[in-house]
Amino acid sequence: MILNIILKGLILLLGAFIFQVSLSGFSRKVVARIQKRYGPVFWQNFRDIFKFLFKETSISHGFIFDFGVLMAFGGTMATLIFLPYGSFEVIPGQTNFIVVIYLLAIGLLGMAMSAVGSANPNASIGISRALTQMLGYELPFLIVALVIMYINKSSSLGVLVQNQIQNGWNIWSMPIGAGVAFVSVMGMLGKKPFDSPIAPAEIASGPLVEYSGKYLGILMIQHDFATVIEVGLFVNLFLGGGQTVIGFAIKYIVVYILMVIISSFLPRFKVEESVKFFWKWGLSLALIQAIISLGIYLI
Amino acid sequence: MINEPILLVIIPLFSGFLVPLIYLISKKAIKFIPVMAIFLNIFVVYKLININLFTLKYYTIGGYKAPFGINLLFNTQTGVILLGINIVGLLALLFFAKNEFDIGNSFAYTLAFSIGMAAVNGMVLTGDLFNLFVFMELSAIAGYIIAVHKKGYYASFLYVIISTVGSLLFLLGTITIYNVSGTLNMATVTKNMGSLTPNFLLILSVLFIVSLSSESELLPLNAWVPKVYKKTSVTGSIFFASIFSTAALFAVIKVLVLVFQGDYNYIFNVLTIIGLITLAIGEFVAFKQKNIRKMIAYSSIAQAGLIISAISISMADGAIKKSIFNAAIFQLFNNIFAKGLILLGVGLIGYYSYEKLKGIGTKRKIATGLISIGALSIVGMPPFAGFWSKIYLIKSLISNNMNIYVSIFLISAVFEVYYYFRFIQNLYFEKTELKLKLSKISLLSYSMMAVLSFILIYIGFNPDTVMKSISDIFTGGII
Amino acid sequence: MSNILNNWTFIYGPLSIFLVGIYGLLTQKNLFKLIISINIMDLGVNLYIISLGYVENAHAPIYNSILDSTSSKFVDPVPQALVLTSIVISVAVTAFVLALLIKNYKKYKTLDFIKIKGIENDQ
Amino acid sequence: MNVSSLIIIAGLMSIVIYFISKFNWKLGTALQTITFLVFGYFLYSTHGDSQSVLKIFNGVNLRFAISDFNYLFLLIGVSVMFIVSIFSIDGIKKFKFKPAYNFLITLIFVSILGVFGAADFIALFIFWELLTWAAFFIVSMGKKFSRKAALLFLFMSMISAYFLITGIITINNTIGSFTFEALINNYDLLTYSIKIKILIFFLIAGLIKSGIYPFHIWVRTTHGESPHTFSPVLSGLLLKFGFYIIYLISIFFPISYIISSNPAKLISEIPGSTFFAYLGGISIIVGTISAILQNDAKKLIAFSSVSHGGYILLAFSFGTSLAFAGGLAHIIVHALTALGMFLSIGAVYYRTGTTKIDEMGGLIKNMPVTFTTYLVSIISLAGIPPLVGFVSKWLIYQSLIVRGSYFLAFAAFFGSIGSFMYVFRPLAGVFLGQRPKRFENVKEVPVFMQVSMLIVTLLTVLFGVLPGLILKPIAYMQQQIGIKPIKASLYKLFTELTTLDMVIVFSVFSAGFIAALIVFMLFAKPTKVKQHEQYTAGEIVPELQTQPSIYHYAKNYYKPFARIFEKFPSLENWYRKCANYLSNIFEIFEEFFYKESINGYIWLITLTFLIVLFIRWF
Repeated sequence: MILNIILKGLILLLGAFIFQVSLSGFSRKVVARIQKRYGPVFWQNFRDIFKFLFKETSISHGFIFDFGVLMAFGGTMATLIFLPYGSFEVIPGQTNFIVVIYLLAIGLLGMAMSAVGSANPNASIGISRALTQMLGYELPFLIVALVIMYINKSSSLGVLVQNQIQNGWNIWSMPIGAGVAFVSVMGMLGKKPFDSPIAPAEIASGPLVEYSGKYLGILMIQHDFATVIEVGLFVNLFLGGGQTVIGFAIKYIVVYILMVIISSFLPRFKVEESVKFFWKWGLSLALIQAIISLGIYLI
Repeated sequence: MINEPILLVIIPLFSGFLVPLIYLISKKAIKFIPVMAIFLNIFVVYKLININLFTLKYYTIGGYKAPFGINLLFNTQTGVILLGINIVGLLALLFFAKNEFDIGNSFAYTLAFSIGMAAVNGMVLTGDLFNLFVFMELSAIAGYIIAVHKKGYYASFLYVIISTVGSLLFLLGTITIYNVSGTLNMATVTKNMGSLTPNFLLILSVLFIVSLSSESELLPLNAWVPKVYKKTSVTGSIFFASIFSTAALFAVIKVLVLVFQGDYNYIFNVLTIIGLITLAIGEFVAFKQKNIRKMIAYSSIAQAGLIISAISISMADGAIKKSIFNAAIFQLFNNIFAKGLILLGVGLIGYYSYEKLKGIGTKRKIATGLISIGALSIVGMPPFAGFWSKIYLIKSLISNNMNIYVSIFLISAVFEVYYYFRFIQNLYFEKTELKLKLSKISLLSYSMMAVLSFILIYIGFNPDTVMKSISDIFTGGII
Repeated sequence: MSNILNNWTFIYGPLSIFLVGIYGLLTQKNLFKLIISINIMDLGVNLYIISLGYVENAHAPIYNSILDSTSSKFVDPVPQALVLTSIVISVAVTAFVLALLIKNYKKYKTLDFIKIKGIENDQ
Repeated sequence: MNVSSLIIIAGLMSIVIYFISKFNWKLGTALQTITFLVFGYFLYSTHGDSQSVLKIFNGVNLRFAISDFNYLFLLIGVSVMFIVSIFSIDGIKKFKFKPAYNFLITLIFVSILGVFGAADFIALFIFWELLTWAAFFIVSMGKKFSRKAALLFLFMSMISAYFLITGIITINNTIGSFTFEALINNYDLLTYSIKIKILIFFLIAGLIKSGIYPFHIWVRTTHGESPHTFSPVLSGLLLKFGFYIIYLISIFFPISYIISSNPAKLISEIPGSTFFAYLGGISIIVGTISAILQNDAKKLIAFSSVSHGGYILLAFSFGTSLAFAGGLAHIIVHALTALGMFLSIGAVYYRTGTTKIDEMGGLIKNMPVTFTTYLVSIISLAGIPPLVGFVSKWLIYQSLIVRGSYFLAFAAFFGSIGSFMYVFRPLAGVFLGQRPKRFENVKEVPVFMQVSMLIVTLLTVLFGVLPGLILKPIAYMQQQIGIKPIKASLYKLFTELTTLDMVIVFSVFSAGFIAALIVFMLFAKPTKVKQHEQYTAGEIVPELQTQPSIYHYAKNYYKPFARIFEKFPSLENWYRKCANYLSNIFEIFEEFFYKESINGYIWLITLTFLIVLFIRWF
């Protein structure tokens, strides 16, 4: 039983790694095409990651710098376990939404700790922006998620997926909410226009400024895993997950590429602008959606 | 012989007359005469309380029967108040004898204190209106003399003018009452007042309200209080804050209970309002003070307002609501000791402004600690005496559905707590660069403070005993 | 007793004197004049007391043969006793307050209390 | 042992401790610690009912009880005091009034026993007042502005106390007794209007004491300025006094019962319940935003207490069995996290003498234990899974989801996400980043302080992995006081929506961490560099060598966020304006009534005379 779980977990990690890294390589290609460039090959990201990982020199800024990276990476990997992927669940029944959201936070906290532990002000500025922006995008997303959980009377993602397979996808029953969640997920991913925390030209890539070598490699993998979780959450909540892993993957690819395309058209928000944006539009739309859905549910 | 309450007046008065004689022999010894007199007084009060436990007794003077001659009335309530006054008086006079050498004319002060004590005892005891007037004037004259300390001539002058106006109004009222009822005995007067026209009664009651407010520190006539408190000597301040004011308040209460018993709603409503205004304004103004003497002055104004308004609330509907009445008397009783304790302690330290008292707690630990006990008791913190009087007061008011009064009392109490605690805090926790010369405090002085704080703690742990002995209202008829 | 109350002179005479005193207190700035006003008020009150005890065509309340034989009306003795006490007290107070006045004058070099108040507040 | 004998012994011990502390303060504090430990043992071993009567006040019987409804609170109280007392053995070294401090802390211990152990309202009130004045003096011993803070604390506490006593006497007035038992037995005697009255009095008293939104003004200064050994008690325990009152009143007026059995009756019975839940929500939001904008670490934690108080109030007034359990659990959780945060910041203050975040930096190298405590506490505070903070928040969220209260859920989410922002601020500013030169030789705090912090850390992890340790007693307690108990096992959380196995979460997290460690170890070993060797775009920054703190980004950390709230009206300023206005009015009173000339007084007298006459005549 435990061995089974460990095996499944390893398969998941490996699969997610290969899948998301190649997908992000592919998305670079897509962006390049939009910008009328040729773009790198789709396995370019593998090259980058392995190059960084196997670099012989990497610089550590002390214990917390290492520990934070481990916490971020470990936390994100742990979070992956709690998500359903179509029919694939690592630990059956343990797919709680709130656990996922909070475990995800531990990755962010570890990352933040490590970055600030490097004592570079650019990193600190980046973290400050990231945390501020988080208060923006999480709220509308959580409100919409709350509506779904309230209507389905469950906070387990597996149950939510089953209900959608029976009753139809949530994106049809609550389109406004889905839109809000879509934008929120873009914020979570740090895609433009919400990329002020890692703005390369302004603050030298923000949190990542001090990382090099294997640290950078690990953090790139961590970022890819986090992407899987965040987009996977959207797919599970609104697009009915998937009956099979393949179905899940197709929906996932569609959503991800759509996000990449949209973000490649947009400029960058200032951080307080993005918070205001999420509060003004995201929150109000989410609440409108909540009222509408509640009305439909109660009637 | 020893069971006669008139002794309480005679002994101090006699000691006052003895002072000039002794003065011819020894100039220093005179200070101890009133001390001995008050010591005797305490003994007498104690005996009297034991004899007249929970009974009301009228003592006639000079053999004239009650409605015609002067009479004194005594019950446990009176006894307890007298005991309190005399204990604090004894301590104050001891302090005067031992510590206050800087006073220029100790002869006059000694005389004033003895006569003041006699007058005060008389005020608490007497059952006769004109007699009350005489005692009030006597205590006022003693007060004028005490107030002159430290060249406070203007304050004293002000006090004289205001007090005289008050007492003239009182005299006017008394005489009018005599005219309409044919007697000056408080308990008898009320029977003959029924036949009066309402308008006449109105003028009469207003005369009394306004005139009584001078001695009892109520609003229109209490402007002298802060000025006098600020200037007078330590002993003087204790006399004003805990002795004269208590006796005056008790006298006022007695007049209200005995003369205006029955259906006098209007007078009580007016008194309630005046009391409440006095309470609120007293607390609010005390809140702004930075001199401890002035703060206590305004605080005792506020206490007077509280007690008078509580008493008049309790009497507003004809029959006395005993629970409120007793709670008010309990409050009055606690105040004697608490105010005396604080003023004695501050007097021992010798400075009064906040600026100078800063951080004194580290230098005079015991004195400050005992002062804090007094302050904690006044604001009603457990386990000290004031806590219970406050609880009883609120309880009795709520059980009589007087919610508005409760809220006013509590709002002003919040301010009271605030400024007293600010005072204690100032004593302990503020830092100062001032180098003050502090006089040494003798063991006797400490033990005097200890006695007062012991009383406060004792009452705090035995609220029921005190409450029982206090809840003996003197509402008898004629003998 | 009510017939006495209805007797205008006995009420309003002393009352007007009393009011003169009040007027003095309300308007005068000089300490000495204030004392005088207080004394005028005293006078008013004393007159009032004594007039209340008055009975028309009555004898002095002295126990002698005339009173004994006629057993007619006599003046109420109590107000007379009271007024004596009152006068004594007012004399004492006046004496004291005059002494105080002198002290005040020595300290402040003025009797105008507005100036005195200014000096007091400056301290 | 029953509570009344414990109270008497503790009261006597306070005097003993005072004199021993005068002789040797360390010995005194150690004695205090042992006393608290022994008391804790006695309380723990007294399981089940124990009634007792204290007759220290002649003629007034104070009734105490250890029973299911207060057992948990007593234990929390004693444990918090015990942990803080261990911390104090070394922590009060620089205090000016050590004996008095120890004396007052023991008095506070007495009052905690009294308030939580009371089975009688008058006993509760007596010890409540005792606590107020003892706490006032302790707060006054603190930092520079602590005097003002203490006065504000006193002012608010007195308002609260007077509301409480009014409520208590109103109860007594109706049922003729002060005991809890009488109230429960005679519940039917209370009419509707009296019920509402009592409820409002008690709730306002509780809300002020627990620092909920419109009354939260005292929390910031009081927590921020009080001595660093007392702030944890203030936040961990004294705020909980308010919730204890709310909790009591919701037992006696079975709000939760009414809600769970008949929601429609709620509207007729308790109209304010939803209102108070919303107040809790507002409190969460205000507390969070204010905490984010603070620069003083202690004030930041103070506002976090306001926000977490909001959670507790929300849970209590929400009223379902789940929420109620969540509220109770959150009391324990917040006591622990507040202890951890305040103790670690107190330890920092002990060594550096400041609590301003932007003045410090990089202290992790000097104070690893303190850092660990802080880290674990904030993870718990933010409600991240393997630690205890998650448990209570989970319960509260579940109940919110079940009821679908969007605004409240929004507030709860806001507080939860905002907490990342504010807890990270001291972490970054104090422990991480560039270390100023003057703190280079700072040492870790002495051993007793470390021990107390480690205890907190261990408890936080232990309760997180095995939430049953706190949920089982809560469930038992709910059963005893007549609320539907929640389901609880040692390491599983059950709700209507789902079940969660905390051991699985913990082991998955550990597995993830180990996997990460393996990946990390697989590759080449990194080279360690000094703190001032930084990426500076190829430029050499000489100041970085001599004055590293200029490279430390801690001032105005959330400036973009602060810009959003620049034009927001501040309640505190409004209160201050009102206070100034009042103060001016008082001055006018004095001018008018007491600084007049003699003529003026006579005018006043005459006018009073005429007015009184006039009103009656017409």
